[in-house]
Amino acid sequence: MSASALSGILNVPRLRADFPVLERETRPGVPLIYLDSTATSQKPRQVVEALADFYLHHNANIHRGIHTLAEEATAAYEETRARVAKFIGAASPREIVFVRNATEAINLLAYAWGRANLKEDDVVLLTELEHHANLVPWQMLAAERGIRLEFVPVTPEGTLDMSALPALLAREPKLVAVSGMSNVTGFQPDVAEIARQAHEAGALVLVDGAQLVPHAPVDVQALGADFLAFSSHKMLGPTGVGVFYARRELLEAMPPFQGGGDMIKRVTFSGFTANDVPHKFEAGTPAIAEVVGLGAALDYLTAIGMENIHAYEQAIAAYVLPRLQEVPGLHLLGTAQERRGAVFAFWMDDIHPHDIAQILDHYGIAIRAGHHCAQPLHLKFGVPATARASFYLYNTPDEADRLIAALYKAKEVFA
Amino acid sequence: MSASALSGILNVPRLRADFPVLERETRPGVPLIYLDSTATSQKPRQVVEALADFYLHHNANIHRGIHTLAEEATAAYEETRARVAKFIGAASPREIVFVRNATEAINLLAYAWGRANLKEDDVVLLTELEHHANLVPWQMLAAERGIRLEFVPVTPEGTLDMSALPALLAREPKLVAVSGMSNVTGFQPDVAEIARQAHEAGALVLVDGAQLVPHAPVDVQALGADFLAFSSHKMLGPTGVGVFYARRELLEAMPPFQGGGDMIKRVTFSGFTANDVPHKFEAGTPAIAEVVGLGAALDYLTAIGMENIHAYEQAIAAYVLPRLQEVPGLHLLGTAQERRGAVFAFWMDDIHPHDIAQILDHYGIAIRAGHHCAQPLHLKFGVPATARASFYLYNTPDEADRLIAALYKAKEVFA
Amino acid sequence: MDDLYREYILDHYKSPHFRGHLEDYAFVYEDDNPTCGDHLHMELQVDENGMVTDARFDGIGCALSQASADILLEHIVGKPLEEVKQFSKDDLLNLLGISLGPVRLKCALLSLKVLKGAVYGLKPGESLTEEDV
Amino acid sequence: MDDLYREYILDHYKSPHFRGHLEDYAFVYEDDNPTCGDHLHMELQVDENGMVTDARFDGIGCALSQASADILLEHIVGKPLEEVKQFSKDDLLNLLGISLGPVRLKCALLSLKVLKGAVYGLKPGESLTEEDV
Ligand SMILES: Cc1ncc(COP(=O)(O)O)c(C=O)c1O
Ligand SMILES: Cc1ncc(COP(=O)(O)O)c(C=O)c1O
Repeated sequence: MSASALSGILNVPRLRADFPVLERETRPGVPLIYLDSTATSQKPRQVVEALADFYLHHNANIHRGIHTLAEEATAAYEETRARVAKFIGAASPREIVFVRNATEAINLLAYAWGRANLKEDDVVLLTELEHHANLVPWQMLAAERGIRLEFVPVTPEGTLDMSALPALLAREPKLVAVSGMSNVTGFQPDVAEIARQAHEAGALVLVDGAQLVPHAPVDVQALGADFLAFSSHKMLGPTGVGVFYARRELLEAMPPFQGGGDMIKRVTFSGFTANDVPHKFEAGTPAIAEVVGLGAALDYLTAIGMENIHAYEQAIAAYVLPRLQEVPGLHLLGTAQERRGAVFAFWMDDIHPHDIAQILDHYGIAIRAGHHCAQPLHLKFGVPATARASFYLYNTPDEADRLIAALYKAKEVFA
Repeated sequence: MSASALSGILNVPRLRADFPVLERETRPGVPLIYLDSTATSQKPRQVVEALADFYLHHNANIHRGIHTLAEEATAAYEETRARVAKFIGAASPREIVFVRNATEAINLLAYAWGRANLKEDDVVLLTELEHHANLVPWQMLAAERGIRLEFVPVTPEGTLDMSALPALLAREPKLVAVSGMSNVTGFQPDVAEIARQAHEAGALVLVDGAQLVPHAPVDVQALGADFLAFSSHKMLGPTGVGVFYARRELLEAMPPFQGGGDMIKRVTFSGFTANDVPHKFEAGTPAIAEVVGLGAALDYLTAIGMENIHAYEQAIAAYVLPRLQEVPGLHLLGTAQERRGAVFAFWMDDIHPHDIAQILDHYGIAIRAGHHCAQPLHLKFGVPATARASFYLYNTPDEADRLIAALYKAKEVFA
Repeated sequence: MDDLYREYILDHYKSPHFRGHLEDYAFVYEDDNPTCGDHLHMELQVDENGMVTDARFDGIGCALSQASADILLEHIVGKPLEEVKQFSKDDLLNLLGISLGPVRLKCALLSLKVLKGAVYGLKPGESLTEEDV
Repeated sequence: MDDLYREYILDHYKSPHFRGHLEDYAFVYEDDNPTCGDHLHMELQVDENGMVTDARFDGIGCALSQASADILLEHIVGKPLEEVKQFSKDDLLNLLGISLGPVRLKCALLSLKVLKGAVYGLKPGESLTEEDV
């Protein structure tokens, strides 16, 4: 894949102009090269303007207000719910619950659905690729309820060993919870196929979409996801808001998670009746402005087209992968060429990931170092930490070249 | 209290200039009069600028990043934690947990502390003034665990019947959970005295500070609050962030609430070790920018002085109360003159609260109509709903006069 | 005054034509809006040809919820039951001739929820959502 | 190059003076930084007058964590144990002569956490927080 072929897919220079932070210098003369979008994406002007406009002109609490501002705020909030539903192909806005982040979405499922439906020795099937967000909530439930966790094994290439799936599904898991894309190896499991087999085995399917939804078109009905979790901040939107999707009948059957205002229909001193979905799961004042900001992010992504974003990232991944593999002493955690996003975790002989990150920062290059909230996966590969560079719609092949050059420089410093 | 005496306490015209929404017209020629700050406050420019500056220049995920942006973001987030600690007189920033809102803070307590410490027939003592946020989470625990809820009764004036407290404390509640200020009657219970008696009886004390912290100086140690909950959005800050305060040893003894990234120290496929406080309670990517925005709100409030804000609101309450009481056929839910904030819930003969709100909206006046998430309190007073006007630091006696005039107008329309 | 409170609505609120009860009815239903305490009860008479011959409502609530009940009943009396079943949210809003924000919509739609509950024979305690009407 | 990686730090990382083990020691302790896998082990010799006569560290980790261990031990050998106990976070940062963001601070302070753990006789598994040092 050549650099010039890439420019045919997205007009990156034009869209970069929407991201003021990309014009920043981290030190005088050193422009920022942001390769950490897997941790959190940057935000276009349009999102920040939507936030500011809401706060400065329409700010009010929602749902129970009759005055002009309250009606405007409620309409803006609920319209975004409808837009989210459309963005992921949900059957109804009522299937969309606003939470803090993908992590809370999964905790909501583990608390509300899990505690009502899982009992001792019930199996939840995860994969070895999972982020702590899709592991620790189930471990907490395992400690509390005695459920059992099983794992689809990861291959040496950082993909999933699909051949192990039938035997694991034969244990009749109640839930199969799988990441739509690994934030370490970049692998994008065939979720539709996993869901098909899982449903056949009688399991429900949770897709951790924290990395999938920002980077590829998603249709929950086509995927066969019964539940989906994702975060606004990884897809150009504000922090503080995420989405929990559940099929309507599942959502309606779930008991509430947090109690408080808005999630009730009636309250007396002796008890309460829960509200209709989705409000039943939104206790207290939600992240109103941030939801509105997420709406602006969806508009931005939709205008560019998720298909195009996906194609661009596939292309940039194909550009970066061989160049990284050429760096002597560099080892990738995740070498798949197919079904992968543009995220690359690696370690280098004789240079600790912290030192790689530090030296790259000297060149203005922002990457992450650590276990990326996937400590068990790192342990499996025998490394406590890796350096991770990740690319999004605003990154260029030129930035990839600078990354590679800086890695050679790091090798010199530590030689 | 005369209108001119009020202007000696705060320079309201000057600070109003910081709130662009207050210059808005709800219809051409009809300027906004925002009397709904109890639901959510308006935001000064400074807060919106802090948000925009963060998003456009420093945005990154926190805690594990080494690059410049990540270090800036982490520093900004953690500095705000320290500022919050100072703002409420906490002994250490480690006692401050960032959550979504006051509601989540109380749910966190009910889930993590409640489920570890409360068993069948244990008593939690609430008051009849409580917001659903400080009632429903305990009702959920009562349904699940068989704990018993008792209530300090409300008086006809909308205050608490303190004479009932000793007998209720004799039932040896494990927790006394009391609002620092009612969002309906405006009453500010003597929390320090309640805490003193509660501690003597061996109970811990939760203060629902959602209405107290925005409107009065708070020192958790002086108050004797073991736990405190409040929301950023009610105190000039962004939506999507709130604070759970707990005394350090209590916080350390609590099991985690939500599981995921950042709240762990170590994870393997078979289990996890929780992180140190407060990170143990902050799973996943928090509302980073919103926390930074809350920091700007604290700076704003501190510059004006919480003492001054409190004094101003006391004065405006004293200005409004008699004028409302003069309106024929208007009945206040909460008639206390002492220990009250500037919030007034009322009903009127022959005009439904929705209609009051609607007609006031015609005059640009934003008030709320409903049960204000205190349905049991309304039932006790025999009304399903009230209209509620609330004042904050940016409201003027002139706005109060317009409210009163519009109420007379409503009477005419419905005569 | 606000168009919401223009004479038309206020007239129906202050001097409703269909408030009260019938001696005899084919359909009856009631529901409420717990957040504001609005409550509405409806009775419908239907003849052997499936025509709505008379109707009454009773209840408490804001001007909008009560007036919209009166306006709605005025409109459907004399119409075939099948047509009443097809009557939509938009039809009601057209009838009221006003634009409503999300909260006031609930007030206006209570009448339609109760009407639909009646003609579809819902049992007490069963409830329709706004999406259903 | 970044001042963090200036020769001083890199020298101590690449050619440490105090890496290794002692035949005999009064104090020993080890701890780690689980988020990045840094690990540090320290041994201290103290004579009858309470003077630190020798010390060694061993471990794996980033340049900063390892260099700061070497620099720290170089500084405290020959000092009274009581002075070592008083040695603060700021003292260490002065010694390193660099300014650090919150994440790299953890790397730099691991050496001090292990040193303090040793001189205060912490048991394996007990751990100090950054606030304690
Ligand atoms: C007394 C009181 N407690 C709790 C809350 C809940 O606050 P939030 O909706 O921000 O969680 C409110 C807000 O209305 C309140 O007034
Ligand atoms: C695959 C995956 N799942 C879940 C999460 C958690 O996202 P958040 O921290 O926004 O809750 C992440 C974020 O790093 C992720 O990459």
